[in-house]
Amino acid sequence: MIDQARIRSDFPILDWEIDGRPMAFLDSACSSQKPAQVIDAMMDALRDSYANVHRGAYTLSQEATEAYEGARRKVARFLNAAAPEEVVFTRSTTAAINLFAYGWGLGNLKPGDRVLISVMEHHSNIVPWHIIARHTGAELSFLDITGDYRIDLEKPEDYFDERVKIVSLSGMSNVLGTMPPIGEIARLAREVGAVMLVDGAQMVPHSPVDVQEMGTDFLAFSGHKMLGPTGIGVLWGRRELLEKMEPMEGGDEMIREVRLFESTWAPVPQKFEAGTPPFVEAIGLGVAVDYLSEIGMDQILEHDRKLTSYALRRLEEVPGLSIQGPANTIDRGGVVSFDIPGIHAHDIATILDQHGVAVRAGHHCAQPLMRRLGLAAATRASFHVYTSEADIDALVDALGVARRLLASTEAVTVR
Amino acid sequence: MIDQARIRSDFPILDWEIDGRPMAFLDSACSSQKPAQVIDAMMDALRDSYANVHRGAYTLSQEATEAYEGARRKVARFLNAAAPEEVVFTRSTTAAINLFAYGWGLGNLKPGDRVLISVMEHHSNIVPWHIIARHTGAELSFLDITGDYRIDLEKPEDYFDERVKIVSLSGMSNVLGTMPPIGEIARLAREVGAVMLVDGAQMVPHSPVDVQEMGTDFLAFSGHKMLGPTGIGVLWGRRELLEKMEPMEGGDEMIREVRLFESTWAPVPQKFEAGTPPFVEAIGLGVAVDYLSEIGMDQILEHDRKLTSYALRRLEEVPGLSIQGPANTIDRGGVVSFDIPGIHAHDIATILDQHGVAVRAGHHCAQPLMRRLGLAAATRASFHVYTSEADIDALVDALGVARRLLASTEAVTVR
Amino acid sequence: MASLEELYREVILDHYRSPRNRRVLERSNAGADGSNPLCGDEVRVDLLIEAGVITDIGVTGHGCSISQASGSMMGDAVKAKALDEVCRLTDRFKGMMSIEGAADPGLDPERPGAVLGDLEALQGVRKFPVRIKCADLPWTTLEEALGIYESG
Amino acid sequence: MASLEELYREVILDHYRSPRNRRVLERSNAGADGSNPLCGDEVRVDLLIEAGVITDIGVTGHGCSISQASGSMMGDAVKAKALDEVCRLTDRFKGMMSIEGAADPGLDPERPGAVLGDLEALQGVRKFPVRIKCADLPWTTLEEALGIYESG
Ligand SMILES: Cc1ncc(COP(=O)(O)O)c(C=O)c1O
Ligand SMILES: Cc1ncc(COP(=O)(O)O)c(C=O)c1O
Repeated sequence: MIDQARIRSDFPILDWEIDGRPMAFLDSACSSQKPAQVIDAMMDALRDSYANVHRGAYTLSQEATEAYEGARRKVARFLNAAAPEEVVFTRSTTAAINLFAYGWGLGNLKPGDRVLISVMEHHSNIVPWHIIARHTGAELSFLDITGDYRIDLEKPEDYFDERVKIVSLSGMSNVLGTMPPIGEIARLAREVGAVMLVDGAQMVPHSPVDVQEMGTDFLAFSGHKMLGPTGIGVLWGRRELLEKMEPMEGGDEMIREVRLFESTWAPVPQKFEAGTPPFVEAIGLGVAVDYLSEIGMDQILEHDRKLTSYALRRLEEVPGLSIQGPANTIDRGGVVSFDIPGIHAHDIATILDQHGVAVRAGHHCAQPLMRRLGLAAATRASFHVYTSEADIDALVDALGVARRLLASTEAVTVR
Repeated sequence: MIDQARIRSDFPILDWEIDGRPMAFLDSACSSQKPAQVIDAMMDALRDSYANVHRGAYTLSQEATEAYEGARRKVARFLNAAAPEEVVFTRSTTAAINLFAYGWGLGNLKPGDRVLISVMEHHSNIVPWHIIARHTGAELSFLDITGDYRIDLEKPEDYFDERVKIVSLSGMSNVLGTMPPIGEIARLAREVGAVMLVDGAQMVPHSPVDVQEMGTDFLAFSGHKMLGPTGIGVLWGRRELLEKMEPMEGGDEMIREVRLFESTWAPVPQKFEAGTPPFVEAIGLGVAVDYLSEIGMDQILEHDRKLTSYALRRLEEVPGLSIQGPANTIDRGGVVSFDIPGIHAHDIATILDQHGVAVRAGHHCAQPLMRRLGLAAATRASFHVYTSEADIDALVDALGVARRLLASTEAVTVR
Repeated sequence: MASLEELYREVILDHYRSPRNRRVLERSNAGADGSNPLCGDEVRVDLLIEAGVITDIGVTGHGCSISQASGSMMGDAVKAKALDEVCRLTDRFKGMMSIEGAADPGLDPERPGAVLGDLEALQGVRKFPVRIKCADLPWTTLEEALGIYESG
Repeated sequence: MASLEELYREVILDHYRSPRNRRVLERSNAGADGSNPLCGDEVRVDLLIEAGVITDIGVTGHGCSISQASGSMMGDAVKAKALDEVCRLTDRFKGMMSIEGAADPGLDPERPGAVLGDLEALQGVRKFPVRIKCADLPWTTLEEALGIYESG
């Protein structure tokens, strides 16, 4: 059990009242709030000990470098990576997936090769592959979902063959909450000789991760969804693969030697970190990781599960409402998407907002999935460690208002 | 005249004492300190009104979006850009140059085409071109420097011909301080039909910029060198060229529509901003721009010039010391690199550090320039608006100690 | 903070529940598709233009109450109007929906002969900036249809 | 904060000003180049190895006082030593230079028969973490030269 009162006191924004009601922030899957510890650490880094990293021979710069590399070690420990050098700091999940797509895909993929993703991917794990496919002539293929919103692995041979060179899959869908069996998929990928990336944007903030056990070769995630700052993300990769991978960006820090007409690369991870890195943000992420670890990722997973279970139960009370995502909490994270026929998601979001309930409405950066589900838009409530059952109660109450205001018992008539 | 006492009070770190001596921070060209205003704005954005941008239909997210787009408008005004849409937020200068190199170069360059840069470029404006040259078969060519450390434009026809498709040049050298005649070079570029980028990493933080007057097509710079945060940079481009340019990274935010096998792009600037942007950092940069504008960029240029003049004069007093860079302050910014034969830059930096003087020593991310100058390493002192003459006095005093400790009157003997 | 009643006025809900002009035209000589990728709203506008007058209009698609109501009202407002009048109406509407438009006294719905009629009920949307695009969508699509018609 | 006297001990400055073994060998059968891209230090180590013993060594290049002094001392320390002894010496030196090495009591320079001799004067570098790489550079290059020799 987590000590939620104590946790909530680290997030002053949660005490805010909107029109006299306390805010129910239910959009953590989009971006989480940040505890005071993270904000304070960044502020200290900017105010009291600021200097660039990896550059100066003076004390301040040395200390900044130590703090930056310390954050790398923290993230490595958080993931149980074999070494800190396996942690590459990027701007975000999106930047990490693009780095992998360019660094691994641009040089290795040939016409006829396949990149296997799924229909439930976030745009950030689809569009980079469109770009790389256009550059290389490789093709995309898609794992489908089942009727109960799981990845369809009934006939793996339909998807996995030696044409597949890269498998890139979300560890947790940001719409459905589905957490696919990564270990099994990694095994299938390995059998056909494909390299695998997990888009951990939703998974890493919400469940324990052990990259040495998971089976994947690469893992991408963002700081801002896991109580950390914006502007920072991570690409973890197995060292021997990172060493083979090409850099995407050129610039300082990532070089060993620069001559007029050619340059050689620094060892990993610097090879992938061109220019001044977002090191204040990395320091903030390090503190977020400390914060999460102190609570315990297993506790957070359990907390999410309880809330999801409560939300599924309470939402059932709303007439007409249907859930997009597994109906139970097995291999399912804390995002709950739903649809009320006759009331558009955008109207729901506006009405909820007026009642201090922040949710997201739209296609959730997953247009192919929405098309697959036959929906133009859905509403999504998502949680993190500070979310309480009271937040979900506020959601259900406000949905009642939305129904009274907008749901018409008469069918829509055409004049 | 700037009110330096007031300005310095916004930078609490400058009051710090190291071993009883006030710190003289002379590494602003590497990364500047940040005023309390910038830090406070970021903390507010993280603590009191945090939500992701361009996504939510709720008030908090709407406000965050407004703050992010407000920062874009501020930067556009600061540059006198024709429209805010010409401002693309990136991670850094390095990321901005890579975006241009990939976005413009990858699709347009062919074998035999040339990218013209100069021997005084920072690695971040060399290495991206090595990578793009390898991908496209294009070649690099280099503007040389003269004996007085200026760009050699004696015979422009030696460099500019119709093979040149891209000109990419630093607006101010981070080693020499040299500010090349951008207008003239832009005219030469235009005459041969080349597209031009200015690496403004050093120029934009230190002098007034009017992109509509400058003549260049693109301009790259970083927040962290202009009193702003890490993790944020800008690529400004003429709208019609940005509209023709390809995106580098794929992901959410930069799309109009995503289908299984193809996607279409959002209008500029979103087309180039895949995924959750570093929006808290952009807000911080917006405040830095306000801060700089309030002082006045012409005032800052003048302040730098006075300090540079003072530094050149005081450094002359150090026996044996030679300056790398123009001997006067005409078209020259506030970075002063020097060399004392017989004392290695790294030793100088350590000794200075012990006296509370922070300078940079090494190749300054410009190995080709150092090779051109016949130097293995140099020491660099660099300024910003908070730098005072007392800082330069501290530098000269500490150099005296270094000489007493390390300079041997006997030539180095070989036993 | 704005109140929901300002946004969801009765006349808007009425148009939303019972949209006018919601049909595909059998005979049409202009048309365009519009969409708001952020929220997934989609709209199709078909026009029949005869002798410089919009003689018939069909507005189909799907979306939130605001975009649907706006499309429904737009159909009523532009039908049987000459193209130059439609153009003025569009400008007037967009002006009303822009944040700055707030000061336009000609938009008082109580004012006799208010030119926008029912449409003025959409003024409340201005207080919900994320929703302005929803109200604008049918109009932007109408403009595009007219643009194509005129240039073709 | 550490004091400069700990870093720039007299023996170090002496080696820096008058480097030993600073020559290109006429006869050599092993060698390697090393560099520290951060500060531009470069070093070249040439070896003559006969019957498992380093019978001659040349250390050239350029760099800061620490890397130069470290290279000069290293030449003195490994000359006429058997390869396995050189290997132990290298480990000992690197151990001394690592932050954790601080506790090794065998490194007391006052201690009779301290194995590292002059080299122990470099202990002060440990308090200046950015400079540790400078001290290590000649040794890393020596290790590389021996690695190439043994694998070739
Ligand atoms: C599953 C998934 N992948 C990728 C992303 C992109 O993350 P970011 O915007 O931080 O790059 C998100 C976040 O929206 C996500 O939910
Ligand atoms: C001239 C110049 N260009 C580019 C850069 C790279 O800037 P950043 O490290 O912020 O990407 C620098 C900064 O060191 C610079 O001085």
